Amino acid sequence: MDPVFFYTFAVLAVISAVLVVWNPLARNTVTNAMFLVVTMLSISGLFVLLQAFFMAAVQVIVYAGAVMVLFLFVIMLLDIQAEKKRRLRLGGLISGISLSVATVLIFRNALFAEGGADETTGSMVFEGSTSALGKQLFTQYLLPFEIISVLLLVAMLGVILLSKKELK
Amino acid sequence: MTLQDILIATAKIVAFVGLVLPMIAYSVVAERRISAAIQDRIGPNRVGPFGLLQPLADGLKFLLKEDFTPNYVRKAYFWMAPALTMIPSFVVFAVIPFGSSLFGEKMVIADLNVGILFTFAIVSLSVYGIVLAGYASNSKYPFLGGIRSSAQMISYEIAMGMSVIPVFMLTSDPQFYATGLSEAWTTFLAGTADLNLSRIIAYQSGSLFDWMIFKQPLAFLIFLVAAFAETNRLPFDLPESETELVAGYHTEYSSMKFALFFLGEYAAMIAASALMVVLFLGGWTLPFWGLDEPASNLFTGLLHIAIFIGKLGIFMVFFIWIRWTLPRFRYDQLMNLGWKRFLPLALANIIVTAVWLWFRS
Amino acid sequence: MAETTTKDSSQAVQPQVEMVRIKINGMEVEVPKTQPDPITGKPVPTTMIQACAMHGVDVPHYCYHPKLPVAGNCRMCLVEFGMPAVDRNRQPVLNDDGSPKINKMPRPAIACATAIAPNMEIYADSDGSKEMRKAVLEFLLINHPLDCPICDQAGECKLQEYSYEYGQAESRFVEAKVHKPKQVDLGPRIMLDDERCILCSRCIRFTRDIAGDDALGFFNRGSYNTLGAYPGKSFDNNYTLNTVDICPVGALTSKDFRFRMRAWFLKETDSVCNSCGTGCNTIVSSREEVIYRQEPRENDAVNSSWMCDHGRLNYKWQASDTRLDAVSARRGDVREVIDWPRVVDELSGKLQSFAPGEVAFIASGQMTTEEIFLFRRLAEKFGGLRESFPNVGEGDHLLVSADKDPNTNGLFITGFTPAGEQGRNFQSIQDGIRNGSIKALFVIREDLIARGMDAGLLEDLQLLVVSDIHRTPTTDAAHYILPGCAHFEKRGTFINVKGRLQKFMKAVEGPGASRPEWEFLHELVHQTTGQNGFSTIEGLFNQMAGEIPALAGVTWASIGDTGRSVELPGA
Amino acid sequence: MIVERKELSFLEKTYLPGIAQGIKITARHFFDTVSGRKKVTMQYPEEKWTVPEGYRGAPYLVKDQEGRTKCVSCQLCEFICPPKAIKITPPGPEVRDELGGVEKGPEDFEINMLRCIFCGLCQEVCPEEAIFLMKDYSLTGQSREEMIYHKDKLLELGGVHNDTIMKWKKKDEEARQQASFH
Amino acid sequence: MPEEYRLILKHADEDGYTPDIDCYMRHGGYETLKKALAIQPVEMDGKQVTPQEQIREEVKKSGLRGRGGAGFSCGLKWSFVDRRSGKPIYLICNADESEPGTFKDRQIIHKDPHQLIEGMIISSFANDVHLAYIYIRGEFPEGARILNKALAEAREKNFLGKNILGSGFDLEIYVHRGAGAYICGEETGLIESLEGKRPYPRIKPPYFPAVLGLYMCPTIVNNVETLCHVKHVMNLGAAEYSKLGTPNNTGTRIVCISGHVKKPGYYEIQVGHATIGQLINDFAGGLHDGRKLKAIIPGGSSAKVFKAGEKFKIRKKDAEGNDVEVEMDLLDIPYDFDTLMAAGSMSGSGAIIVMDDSTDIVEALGNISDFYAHESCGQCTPCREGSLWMSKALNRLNSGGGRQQDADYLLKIADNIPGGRTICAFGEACSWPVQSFVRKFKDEFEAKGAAAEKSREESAPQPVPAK
Amino acid sequence: MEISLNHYLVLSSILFVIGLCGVVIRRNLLINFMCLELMLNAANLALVAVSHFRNSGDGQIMVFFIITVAAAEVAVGLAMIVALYRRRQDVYTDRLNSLKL
Amino acid sequence: MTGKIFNYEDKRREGNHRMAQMEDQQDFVVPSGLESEIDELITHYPEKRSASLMVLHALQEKFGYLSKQAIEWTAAKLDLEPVNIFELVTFYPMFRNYKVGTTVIRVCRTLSCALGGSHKLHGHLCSKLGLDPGEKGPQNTPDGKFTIEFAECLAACGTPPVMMCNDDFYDNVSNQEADKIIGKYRK
Repeated sequence: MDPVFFYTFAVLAVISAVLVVWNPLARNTVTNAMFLVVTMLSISGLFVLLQAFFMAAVQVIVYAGAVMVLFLFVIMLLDIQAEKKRRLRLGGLISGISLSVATVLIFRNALFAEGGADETTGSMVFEGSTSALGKQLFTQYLLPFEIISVLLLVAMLGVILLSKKELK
Repeated sequence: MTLQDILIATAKIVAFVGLVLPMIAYSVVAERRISAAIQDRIGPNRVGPFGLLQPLADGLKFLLKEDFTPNYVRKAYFWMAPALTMIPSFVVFAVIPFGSSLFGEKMVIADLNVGILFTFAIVSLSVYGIVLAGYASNSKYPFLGGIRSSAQMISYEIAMGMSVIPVFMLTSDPQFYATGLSEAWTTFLAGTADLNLSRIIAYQSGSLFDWMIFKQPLAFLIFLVAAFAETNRLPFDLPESETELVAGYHTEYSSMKFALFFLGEYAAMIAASALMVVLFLGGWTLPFWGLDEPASNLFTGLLHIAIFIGKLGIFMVFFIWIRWTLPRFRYDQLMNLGWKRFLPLALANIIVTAVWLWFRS
Repeated sequence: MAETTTKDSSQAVQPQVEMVRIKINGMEVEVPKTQPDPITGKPVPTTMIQACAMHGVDVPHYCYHPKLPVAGNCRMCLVEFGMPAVDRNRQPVLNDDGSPKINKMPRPAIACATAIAPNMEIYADSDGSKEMRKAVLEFLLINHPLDCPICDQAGECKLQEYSYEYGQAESRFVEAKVHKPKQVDLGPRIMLDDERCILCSRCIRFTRDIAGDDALGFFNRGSYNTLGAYPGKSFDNNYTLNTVDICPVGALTSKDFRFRMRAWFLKETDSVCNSCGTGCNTIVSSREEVIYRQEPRENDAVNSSWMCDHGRLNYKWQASDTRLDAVSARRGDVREVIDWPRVVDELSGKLQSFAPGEVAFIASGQMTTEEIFLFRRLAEKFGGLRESFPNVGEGDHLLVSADKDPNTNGLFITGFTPAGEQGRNFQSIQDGIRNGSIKALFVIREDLIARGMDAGLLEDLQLLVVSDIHRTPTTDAAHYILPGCAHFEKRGTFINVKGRLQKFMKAVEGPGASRPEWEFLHELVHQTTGQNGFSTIEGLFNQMAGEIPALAGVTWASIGDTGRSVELPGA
Repeated sequence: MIVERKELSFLEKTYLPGIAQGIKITARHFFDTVSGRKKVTMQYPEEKWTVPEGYRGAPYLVKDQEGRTKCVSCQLCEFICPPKAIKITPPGPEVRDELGGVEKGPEDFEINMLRCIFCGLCQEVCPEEAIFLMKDYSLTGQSREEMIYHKDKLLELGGVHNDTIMKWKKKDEEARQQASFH
Repeated sequence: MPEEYRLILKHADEDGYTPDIDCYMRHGGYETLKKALAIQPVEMDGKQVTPQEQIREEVKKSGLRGRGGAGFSCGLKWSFVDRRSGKPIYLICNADESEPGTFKDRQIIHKDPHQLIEGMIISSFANDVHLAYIYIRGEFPEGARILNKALAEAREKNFLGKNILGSGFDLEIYVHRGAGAYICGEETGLIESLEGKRPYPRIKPPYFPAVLGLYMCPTIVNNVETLCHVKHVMNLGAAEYSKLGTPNNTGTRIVCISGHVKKPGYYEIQVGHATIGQLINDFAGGLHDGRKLKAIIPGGSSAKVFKAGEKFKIRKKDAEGNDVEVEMDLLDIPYDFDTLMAAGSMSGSGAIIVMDDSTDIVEALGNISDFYAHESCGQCTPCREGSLWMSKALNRLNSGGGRQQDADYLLKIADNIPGGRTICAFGEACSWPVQSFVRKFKDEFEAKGAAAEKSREESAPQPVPAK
Repeated sequence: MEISLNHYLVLSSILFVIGLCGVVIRRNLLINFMCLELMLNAANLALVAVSHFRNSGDGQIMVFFIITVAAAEVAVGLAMIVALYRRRQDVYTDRLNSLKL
Repeated sequence: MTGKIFNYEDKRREGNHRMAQMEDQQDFVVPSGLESEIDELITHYPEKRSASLMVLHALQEKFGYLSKQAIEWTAAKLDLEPVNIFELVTFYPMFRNYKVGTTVIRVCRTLSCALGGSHKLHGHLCSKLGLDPGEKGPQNTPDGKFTIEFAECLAACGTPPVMMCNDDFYDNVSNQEADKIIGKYRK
């Protein structure tokens, strides 16, 4: 079953990712966001395939359920109209393509180099058990966890400050 | 996964949907009758004995009404939105244990280890239906409804999630598993992990005061209120408030599409009630007559399902009752309540529980 | 105010006036040192209130009126002000930074009568000024009956407006009010309520200094002062209703408008009076397609702020029973009501069946310039005789012109009838009908029988097309009746006796099937000549302006609200 | 007017007692109805509903103690009326004696009861206190025309309003004390 | 005790002195005129100084101040006259003596009319006036007759008419009678009245009489007493005249004392040489027996009232010319222009009204207020409405309808009228008494209001005045 | 065919490149931002896959942190976009070309 | 001095409200002597209008009051509108557009005289003539011989109370003296 699901999710993810970036049918930012949701959900599905149930759930809750809703909220709040058809910037296009090619080259080296990551079977020892994850998080990674929490606090303060009517 | 698994799962799904759909239908009737009684009226009593066939008539009406799509709506989203509203409510049921076991099968469609996370993941998706309905209608009231609901849902999801953490902190208590469980339960729970919902029921079996509602009353309260907010029920029905937004996000909908919203809302209510039953009211157990053990025969199995439905009914009635009792919140009050009251309270609850557990160990 | 006068010609003639720098509410501005006197036109020092008005600062006032001599009695426009300080040797005292030192004057001044001086500072919005306004308003209101619900002025009453803006909410007055006569019948058109009168004397000054009929006065003394006319003498000149306009409160009311409609319901439309060649600018107030009143609109180049009573009340015919409201064709003895497309079809066909010169065209000075222009085109196409009649009556020294048609110059300027040739072709047309050389007649807004044509002569015609707005003996004889629109019911332009081109707007809908003349004339021209015209009044006007040398360069938009002067042929 | 709000106690701030009280009330109604203790129907029209204080029924015109129409045709109600249900025909310029010292009264006063939304703005805006929302709620008629109430009908339904202002009387007396003009 | 110094009224009360011209000429009348007409042009600083300019200079130097009410320098007033416009200049003698408490002009006109006429002729000569009017109150029909007769006599003797005394100077003087309007005492109101219109005072600016007066021509308006003084200035010479009185308050003036004194009447004193106390107690014989002083109005009813026993801190120049502050009792205040001004009131038309302790001060103010409400011309808003309002409020207070807050109520009304908010000084005239009476006798006003409130309460249910 | 780690890594890099292209090419700030999220997700996918195949929890923990950071970033970023929009009524990068906003 | 010295029941102003009631004087004829006198008066002024007060004085002296005809005659004489003259007549309290008795008694009511007892004098005169002492406006005796009214200051404040009978002035009027004066005019 796995390959079927993998390819289904992978194709779905790639297609909708492309549609996020460039959608020939609709020039509507909401559509872009909705396809990003589909990508997120596909990735979540892939997480399930990878036995990372907790991550899958968090992926859905945080990305699909919160982040993207926030995006939608902002899009609707700012009343962003459908984009006009605009000519692509030549410079942007060139730099985009060259950057992509460069990245692909870099990755190619990493992926297909000798002794690359070609494991096929992960053992089931670390089977994504939530409690195991939690233990590791709160012991080995406690410091980063706390730092992250501070980061969240800072972000929260920043957002409150930013969204005040008058920046003085 | 074997074919048999699939067949069993399908059977469960069919059975469950067969159970839930009439429940939805009759909760609508119940809502109408109860509201009528509260307002000194009679309510629908013409179709069938005591108006019991009313849902049939309603359904027929929905099916036969003209499905009107206004001009200038964003068609794709307009069609998608009702479905997106209904689907998550139904999907949540997948992880809810609505009975102990029948014929040796656990009465839960998918006995996930991350059951509660699953429900939250799904619930968090249910906002899309409403937001997209608001966006797709291309009309100001639905739009406002959509905006309101997205903010409201994100806000209360957090409080809701936080409120159940202490519950799981308690159920994950190693001491409990070391001593407290009977053999029947141990076998029943075999292969499940911490966040599995059946474990919660197991934890609550025993005496009445093992129920989470008594152990975590604050968590229950927050969860209850958040459930009201998540299902857009009064007093938190700001996305659809008739008086200001003319029914909000589904203003422009009619016929079956409207019915889907309706179904979605009631399904969500039932799902929320079911969750509360599982999390706080001991699920399908009762603390006497040995009903707090997984069923060993068909009769108890069925009885457990009946108990579950009974408990669920209490919450449904409560949902309905509250609707006709409390006035609608103002938007800022709603946000204040979510962010400034419930979130700190839930956090405090976590800390208190943690401290208590730490002292006990 | 003064700056609303037309910018184009009148400004250029005036000699350059010295500018004075003053400060109004702390804002430094430049104002001309002198202003023309409203009555004599001689330059007199600019007053504070004029300076403030030029820079958009509204100083509340009751007795002051820009077109009347200054009385200075209401004390509403009292303002605090400052003057540059001078030392013993009359030399200006300077601040440390070299600017002149300004001393705030201990006593306020009335802005309407105090001339500006260099470096003066006017504190029109200071607390002190506002306090004085409040006090004056209180004094004005203590004996005011406060019967706004009854008063016709409510909604456009200065006392209400300023009370709202500057007054206090509560009355301290606990004594009995002074009661004065109410519902005093001053004259045939004016009703006076003395209790409402705030004794600003605007009306007295207007009748004395502008209308030249010293009919109004104050009687008694002190708080018992009462406005009135001499007992037994009626206040009845041709300009009485202007006193109603300038009355800041509801003391003087127009009997015509009294208790007929509240001001706030009325829709105001810019229009032009059609009663004589002066072409006073007016505001037509209507509600739900009913005209309730006509008031003058300020235009210094034409009528200042005034208007004669006759012209003002000359709107009732618009809603009269004799208005034509159906297109009809006479077939034998039967009159058949038909619709516009059909009548245009039939007419263009019939007109084209005549040989050149067999159709005569009679226009009127009541038509708009655009209509005359189109009518001339039609006439040129059929090469027939053209005629219009002079309409002469009595004029006066102020506004009433002897020419009773609003657009005689339109006839001249479009070349429909050359200047001085009105009425000359009438005899030839009659002769032509008699001897059969004229077989058809197209008449607009003219009653030929009243002009002396024999009714039997009209019977001889093969085709008589009459467009009018009222039923007349001529329309009765017509083969085709085309109901036209009054100028209240359409847009267009008039050119007054002094050659001022002015446009008017549509206030109400015409009755029934009536239609602006230019619309069906345009269709007729289109069908008979094949020329394409414009189907909007703007386009039509601009096209006409392109063809008539006197209007060269004028566009509909550039006419403006107050019109513009055009060169008259032969002038 | 400033209403002093009393400080809530902690318990009150949780709103739980309030909610419980609300539930109690609705529960009482529920059980009363379900148990049949309370009759749900009323034998209308024999039996009539007692209209509560402050009920906003149909607007009618009132007269003062001397039988004069209080309305002076200021048309503010016509202006404010949200559904444009009021239409007043002003009296025109003629001085009328039949008004009894009132300078101006309506020639006709129409309220289209089919349009009226019983909002009470006309009553609130009336400077003469001449129009009041009465307690009538069952307005019936067989045609649309019948539901347009005219001046006479409105005055008859409104009756005499016993206020203490007596504006016209006071005006008369004051004027008579100082001098007579009539 | 200072003596009376009679200059104007020198012969007035003499036995056998009659108002006819012969009697006047016997007492040296018209000599000054002859002297003035005979003045020759002189050369000064290389400029030709005409006789007219010399007279004007003389009047200016004498420091003569107007005796009508404002105390404005007469010479200065004359210097403002627009002499370049080419329009005729008019002189008007303001004999519209209406300020309650004042009765000096009546004496002058009745007893010595030629003195006025001579003063007018000199003033007219000095100002190139060829047409002058005496605006006399309508209530003085006798005075008008006397003046007309005197004018006829003067005309006969060629003191008036064409080519007066061969000097080539033409002058005609006419009597114009008013008809009972206080406001005609205001110079622009007087001018309007003389033009045959309602005497509405004119707005100043732009209508200053010295520039745009009678018939829009330059006009001089002077009080009767002032014009009489002109004669004496010319008679005595400026230097001699200015020795009378005190510096800056030169000459003599007629003080009219009325009210609760034993010998009310007019007394001519050198300005500033007698104190108020001396005037009341010594000249007027003091108060009636057993009565105590309560209040004094020092300059006609429009002046601010003084309360008995008031003390004032007054800045004045001492002998070395330094500013010093002196504390003075009310009765020690010298009766001149400046000190009274410094004490917060004014000498006005020179009329002292004395009120003893039998006076109900509220009723007295009611009386004054009634007067002003009746006399307000009604042209400009604050005075027209305010004067009647105050009068109505006081009438209500006096007839038992008062309220305790009426004192403040009155003050609030009165404070909104003066201070340049009205066209003429009548606004001040009607509000000053109210302001000063209420401020200084507030307790009496409040007591009256409170008593009325109390009695109303007791006799309830009488309606309280509607609020 | 078995799905190997490489499959996931290839998929992840494809998604990453798509996201990168989007950031570079698109000029709508919101879309740029979404593409950033896409890139983060691609990275997450790689990490989870590695974690799965290498049999350790570290990758998932990393993902957990990334998700947290991403959430914070989105909140701040969107707030900034909203603030920017309030000032400029615009979300297009090429038009936001003055340093002083 | 006892009791109230002022009387505030002021209805004096009622006279002011008689503006619309103009006396008609059908037999109004200006004698030629008076007319020439008036013509002479007019020459005193550069502008005719100025003479209006003097003309009105002259007419009132002759007729006792100013009727409608008098006002219109004056206006015509001075080339004015009647309203201009009527404005003056209603402004000046000395002009009367209503009929009065042959003797008009005017008692000063202003402060000095009020302090000196003018209200007492007025009351005495009224009761003597059978009129209402509380009334302050003009009152005519039924026989038409006397009119009594209050006036504002007569400028003889030093000798209160004062009064005028027609053009004659009396000061320091005691009650006895008042009786004598009335007697004198009754003849």
